[in-house]
Amino acid sequence: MTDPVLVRPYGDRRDDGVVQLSFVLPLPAGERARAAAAEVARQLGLSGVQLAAMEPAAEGYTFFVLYGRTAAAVDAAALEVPEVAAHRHGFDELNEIARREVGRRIVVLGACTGSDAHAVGIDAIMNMKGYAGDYGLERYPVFEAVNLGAQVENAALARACVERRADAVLVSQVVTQRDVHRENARQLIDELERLGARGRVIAVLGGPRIDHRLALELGYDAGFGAGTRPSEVAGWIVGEVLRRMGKSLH
Amino acid sequence: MTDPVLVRPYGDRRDDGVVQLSFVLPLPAGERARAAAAEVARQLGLSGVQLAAMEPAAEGYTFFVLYGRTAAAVDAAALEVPEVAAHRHGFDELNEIARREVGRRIVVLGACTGSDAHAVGIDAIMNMKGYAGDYGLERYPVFEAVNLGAQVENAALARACVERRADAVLVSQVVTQRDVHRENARQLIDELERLGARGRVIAVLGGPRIDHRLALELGYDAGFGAGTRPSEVAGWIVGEVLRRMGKSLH
Amino acid sequence: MLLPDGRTVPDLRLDPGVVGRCRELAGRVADQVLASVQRRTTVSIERAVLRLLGFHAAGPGGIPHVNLMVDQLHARGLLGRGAAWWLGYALRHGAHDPDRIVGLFAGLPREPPPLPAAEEAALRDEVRREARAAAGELRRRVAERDALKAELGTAPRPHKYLIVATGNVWDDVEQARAAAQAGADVIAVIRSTAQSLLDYVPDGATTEGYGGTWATQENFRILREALDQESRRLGRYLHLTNYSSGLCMSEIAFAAAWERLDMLLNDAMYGILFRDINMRRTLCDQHFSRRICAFAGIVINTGEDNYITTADADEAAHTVIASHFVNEGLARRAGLPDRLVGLGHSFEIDPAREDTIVREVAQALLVRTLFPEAPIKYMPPTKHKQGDIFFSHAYDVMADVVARLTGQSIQLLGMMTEAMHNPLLMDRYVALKSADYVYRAWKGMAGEILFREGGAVERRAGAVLGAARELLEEVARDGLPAAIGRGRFGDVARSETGGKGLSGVVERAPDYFNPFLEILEAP
Amino acid sequence: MLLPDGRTVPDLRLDPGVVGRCRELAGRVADQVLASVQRRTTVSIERAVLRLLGFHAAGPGGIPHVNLMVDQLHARGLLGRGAAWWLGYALRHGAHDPDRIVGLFAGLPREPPPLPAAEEAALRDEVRREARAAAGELRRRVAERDALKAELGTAPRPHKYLIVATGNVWDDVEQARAAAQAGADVIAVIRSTAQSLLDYVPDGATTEGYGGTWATQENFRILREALDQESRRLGRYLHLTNYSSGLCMSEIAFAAAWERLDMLLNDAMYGILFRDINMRRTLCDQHFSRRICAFAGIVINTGEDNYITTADADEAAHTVIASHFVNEGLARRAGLPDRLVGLGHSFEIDPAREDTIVREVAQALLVRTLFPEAPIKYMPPTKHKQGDIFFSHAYDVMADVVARLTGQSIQLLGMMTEAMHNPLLMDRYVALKSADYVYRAWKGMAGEILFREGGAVERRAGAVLGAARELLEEVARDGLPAAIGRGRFGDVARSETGGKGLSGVVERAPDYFNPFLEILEAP
Ligand code: B12
Ligand code: B12
Ligand SMILES: Cc1ncc(COP(=O)(O)O)c(C=O)c1O
Ligand SMILES: Cc1ncc(COP(=O)(O)O)c(C=O)c1O
Repeated sequence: MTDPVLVRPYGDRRDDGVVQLSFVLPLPAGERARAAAAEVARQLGLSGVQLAAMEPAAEGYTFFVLYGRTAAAVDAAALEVPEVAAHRHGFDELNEIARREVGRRIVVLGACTGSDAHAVGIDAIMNMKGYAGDYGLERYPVFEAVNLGAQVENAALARACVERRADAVLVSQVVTQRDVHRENARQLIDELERLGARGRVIAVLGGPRIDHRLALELGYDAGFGAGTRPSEVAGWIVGEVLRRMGKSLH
Repeated sequence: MTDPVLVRPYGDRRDDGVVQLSFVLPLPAGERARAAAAEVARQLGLSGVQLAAMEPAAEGYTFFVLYGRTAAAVDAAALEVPEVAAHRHGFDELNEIARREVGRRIVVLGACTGSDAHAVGIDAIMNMKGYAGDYGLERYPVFEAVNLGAQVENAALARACVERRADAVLVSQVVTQRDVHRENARQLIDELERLGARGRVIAVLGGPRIDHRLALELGYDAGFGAGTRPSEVAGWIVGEVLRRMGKSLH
Repeated sequence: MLLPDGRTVPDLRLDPGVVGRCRELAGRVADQVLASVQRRTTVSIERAVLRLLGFHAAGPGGIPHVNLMVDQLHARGLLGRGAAWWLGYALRHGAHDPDRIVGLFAGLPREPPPLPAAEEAALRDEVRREARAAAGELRRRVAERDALKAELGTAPRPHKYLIVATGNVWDDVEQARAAAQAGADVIAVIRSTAQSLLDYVPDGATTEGYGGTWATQENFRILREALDQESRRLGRYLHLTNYSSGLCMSEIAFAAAWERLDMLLNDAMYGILFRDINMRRTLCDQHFSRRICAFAGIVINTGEDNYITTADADEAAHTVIASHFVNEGLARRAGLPDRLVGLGHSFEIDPAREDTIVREVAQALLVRTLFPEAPIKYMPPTKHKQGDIFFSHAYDVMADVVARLTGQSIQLLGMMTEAMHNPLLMDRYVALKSADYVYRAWKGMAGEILFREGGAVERRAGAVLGAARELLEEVARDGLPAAIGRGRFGDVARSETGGKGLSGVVERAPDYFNPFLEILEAP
Repeated sequence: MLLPDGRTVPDLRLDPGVVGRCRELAGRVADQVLASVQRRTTVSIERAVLRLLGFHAAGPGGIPHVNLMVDQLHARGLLGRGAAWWLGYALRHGAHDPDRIVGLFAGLPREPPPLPAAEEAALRDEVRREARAAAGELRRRVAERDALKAELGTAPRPHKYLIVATGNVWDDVEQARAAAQAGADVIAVIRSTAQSLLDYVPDGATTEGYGGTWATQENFRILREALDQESRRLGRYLHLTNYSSGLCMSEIAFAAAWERLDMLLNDAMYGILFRDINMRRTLCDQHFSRRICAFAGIVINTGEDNYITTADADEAAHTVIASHFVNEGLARRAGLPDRLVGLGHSFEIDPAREDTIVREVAQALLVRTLFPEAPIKYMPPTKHKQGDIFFSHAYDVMADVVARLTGQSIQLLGMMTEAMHNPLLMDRYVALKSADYVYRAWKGMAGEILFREGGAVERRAGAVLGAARELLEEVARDGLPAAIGRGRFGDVARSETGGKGLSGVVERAPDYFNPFLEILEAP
């Protein structure tokens, strides 16, 4: 995409700007609350606001649903979109390329870190049986993949990276309330830096509320979000290892 | 309410400003669409935006659900809230007051006007059997209530108001697409003015997307929205008739 | 019970004596209606005949040629002989293009002298030839539609029926494609608010409707073309439907048949009750429109669901069933086989009440059981919808469950914004995704369930059927007009000579000529 | 089947031989566990004993007094005799306040000389008196709760269970009240992410948890007080629940009992599988915590629903049932009557599959039928939830339907934002409104439905039960630790000596003294 494309939300007719909104205000339902909700919508820059619902959700709390038109318009072509370069290779093909080009097994450690005990996501990426019909990293001959499980402390994980000379570390973060995932994620990078190992390890962050942009911001080399398939991660790691060897994966 | 009360949307914790949003963008799902949705949210002034869903709703169309925090805050006490003065009187009591104070039957015409064929709303207000356990205007001895039904032309309705010396005219407008209700509603007022009768008739507008503010804007004396009960309308009309007689309904 | 499409639904024990009696009574009602219908014609029927004979276009100012022609004949009291006859007359006077024909009609005396017998026969022959040719072309177009349907196949039942109503035909195309891509099987383009009371069919592609898009032949063509394309791309036949209803019922039936639509909303009483259209007018129009549907293999969708948007769904449940029997009787008499009679009903009981599912299931299963061959159309909740879209969505999903459990054939999917506005693109997407989930999740459940003998489901179904029989006794005794006059259907009362469009009803002359009726009525 | 609360659910034919065999095998498993439990105590059990004896507070830095005391004893290898014995020792040495006691413990030698028999007896008598007094006070508090419950009454089943998890106890109060006003019957305050692995119970009112609020006795008190108030205002008893789980299982059970909570999440295996807590530790802790629950009339909620968030719900359905039998066996052996054993299960089959409702109904009805007296807790979908909140809501509503159809006792309401964040105020409102609708709409339906003999529902239930029996045969033969070691539950494998907290397990000395166990175990 290079031509400018100005897009706006589309409800009934092209570019009508229609969006749906819901929220709770700490006010009892009534005309005053209705006016307050309309004012919130106005502050959001909406016009043609239709109040669909105003319901007493509890004493002193009112639930609103509304529709309105926003003037927001985005030049989609002009957006800067950091994307994880996707390499589409089959399982055998990838193993073959890596065996040939890397010439050794790639060591990958995985863990769900800090207080986070959600192992299912990292298991989906790492474990033999894989996810959604896709093999996990443990199944790839080219990877020496070790899944350390959940609630792994960042300091311990950083040490393990050094001890096992890991090429890559895969970190899962699922709990995000009050940005606990940011703290957890950053801590590992700090620990790796403290051990002088950050440069030697490819750091990958994943989880349902993670995206590539956020991962970069937190000091990682790549980020993967909801619905990631193990093969995408495998491909990306091989590509990155090759890149660091001055080669490239086609 | 007179003390200033600054309210903000409330999700998890007081004043967190959390709102939910959904819309469609005319873009295929992907990283670019994700960034475009985030940009729409930014233009709405949201921060801490969490993309809950990005789903291909059709080719070239993506459905988004997201949560974010708005800085919008409303001083609820300072809002100007035009309210339909509510008179709470029982059926017998209201009839008794009106009999005594007005001294004659109040003539009320009702109709759903223009191309609008939705009779159920005006029926709910006018007809004997009423609505939600509340009697309709036809049941009140004090009203001479005539329901003209649906798809009544504005010119014909204005003429009927003059011919029957109507005290009040009740207009229902249900279809609102592309603001057809505004046009329809205004037309009646124009017709009444053309006949020099606007001043003599109390004009009331109602319908699920109507509120008092809108009714005033369209030149009516009052507006009633979704879930209106016949007794509210009856009480208001009697009050307004008395007010015009220089009396008042307590 | 095993349905013809291979699905199983829970058995519902009904008294076959009562069922038989209902059908017999409805047959009597239909016969009475038919007797009166066969004495009359209407401006709309005659315009439809002219449309069939090739006059599809409009003159300057957008007034359709057929209106100009028929109005001239009607003004002169000549319509009783049939517009086709007069067209033949014009042709034999060398008038072929619409303007000339209109001019010729305008010059006719009020009581033209009779033709010589040979000329009369020649005229009729000529028009019959034209009619046969037109019917042949129509048959060819329908066959084309059926071939595409056979080639691509259709989705399993229930077919997901989605409404498109932007008011602008080009946006409709966009939204119809999107709906199809998201899983719709049937696209219904809703027409603009005021159209049903227009005594003409607007012309050409339109972009400015209110609450819907004008139903025009060109709009039909545009949508069908888009859906043909989309059907091929998706490898699944997409149905298109619109409204054969209002003052131009039969003309729209023609336009729809010609443009290869698959279904039409077409009810015996809808226009009478909800548009205050004169009943003689509508009953005539519906018969001719149904003849066209029968010829063109168009499924009709009746409108009983509407009764319980004005009447209470619990109390008026039997009126829906009674009307089904009448609609069936009338449809059969218009030559429609049961497989084209898509009786309509709906999930409309006030959700504030208790045990609504027992009664909704009883009602939906009753309809299914009484009319096993009919492609029943099930409508979602509308009347009690509120603006809380989350609740509204949950409520729709319950209708999806009942539709699936009771083996409905076509399901109109509810919109979470029903109480708000015409559906947005995302509203349809949300509805389709959840309906697909429900269909998948409840797939085999209907075959697992038996309802307790003498239990609440069975009792409710029996009671509704019994009340329908009583109503039908009254209607058969006093006639349909009298029953409508008492507000028996939808709580709306209408008189036989009230309402719009009565002036467009004409007694057929003894020499009434309608070559299409001859073709359509041929066994 | 008629449930004890008067509701009817569809009958499910099961082989009584298989059911009996399952119970017998699970009894054997429970006996094995019990034998090992009865040889040991843990730091948490001993801290709970001290809490029961009145040491509820914390010292400077927030370290609870009971931790300071028990750590001293444990460090010296003295815990095998029981903390109560040492407390008696301290009391008889004139140490009454926590600081003095800790100081005294810190001065104890590793092998203190035996006491004269009379002093030994006097010491035990004194502590027993204290314990009886404390138990009396606890009984009084529980009676107070029960009186309020009896006075106000509770809502009909299923009880609507809503989660509150702001992290800040004051926001929790606000949100709990709001949920109650919107119709919740049970408020569950979720605790902060990391708490289960803390080997102490934090102290006081807290405002800074992650993904939940710290479980502290003061937070319990604050919430219960708010709910008492709200119960009176709404005229309906509101239940409060929290987690007796993690390394402080039994201490939390004590705090909950004291603060008059109504239910506790309490599972035999949850901590082992999902928190990697050592199994010896957890099995000991759960037994003592259940003794407290039995004494205080607290309903336990087991955690089998969690197994199918890591394992596949279709494939692992039988592990849920097998674990129910084991949890039941262990609960009965801890003195819990069936009416306090709230076995947990859930609606978790992948919604992308077909005919999930047949299997969900079979599973839910199987649990209901196997444990008719138990206040079964039904959990909504979580694992396959996605961010599309509209779909998510529809999916939850389906769980509401199954809950209602299968007569569940407590239903945790799903949140449309499950895949996103801890519930917002409006998420709960939306869930409650729809659940109320479903309960109302489907009220009597469960009494109307029979499932086809030999049909899919019956076959599925039979197959799951059969597989559960096979698994129980293995567990009874090889022991629970071996089965867990093979990853039989939740696809998670743990070893008997792995995991956190093993160092807190202590062999009971021959003269182990626990006056509460004596009271709790008294018939
Ligand atoms: C299963 C589950 C649990 C299980 C976890 C079992 C286990 N061993 O993992 C149990 C029941 C134990 C549990 C407990 C809790 N949970 Co939980 N849980 C979930 C649930 C239902 C599903 C998560 C899951 O397994 N998804 C399936 C996997 C396959 O998806 P995924 O994690 O997104 O992973 C994919 C991608 O994200 C990506 N990915 C993930 N990690 C990585 C890493 C890398 C390197 C890469 C490349 C990719 C990648 O690839 C995966 C495959 O596509 C979610 C709700 C939901 N539906 O999301 C809540 C949820 C995550 N839990 C939540 C909470 C709060 C908790 C608790 C803290 C509650 C409490 N206070 O007790 C506890 C404690 C957990 C703890 N200490 O962390 C919240 C988090 C809220 C937030 N945003 O902060 C959620 C969202 C529920 C909610 N709405 O409240 N939970
Ligand atoms: C029933 C119904 C019909 C029935 C109408 C039967 C009849 N005789 O009235 C039928 C099936 C015929 C119908 C047809 C159409 N309908 Co319609 N219909 C509805 C439906 C389902 C319910 C409306 C209703 O009866 N509500 C119950 C009454 C009691 O509520 P109410 O009208 O809000 O009235 C209350 C208050 O508003 C107030 N009130 C109302 N009027 C007045 C007047 C006064 C003076 C006062 C004081 C108070 C007052 O008091 C009443 C009691 O509390 C709504 C969807 C919905 N759930 O809202 C769609 C809806 C109104 N219809 C709609 C449309 C588009 C149509 C059609 C135009 C579709 C088409 N193109 O064919 C047609 C044509 C109708 C026409 N020409 O106007 C749209 C309107 C969209 C919009 N906002 O513009 C809606 C919202 C559905 C949708 N989402 O698409 N419809
Ligand atoms: C049978 C039938 N005809 C017609 C209509 C509405 O169309 P119109 O008012 O445009 O005739 C409906 C409404 O749904 C209907 O059910
Ligand atoms: C039985 C049981 N205990 C405990 C928990 C979670 O709590 P925690 O991890 O704080 O022990 C759960 C989770 O839902 C559970 O089901």
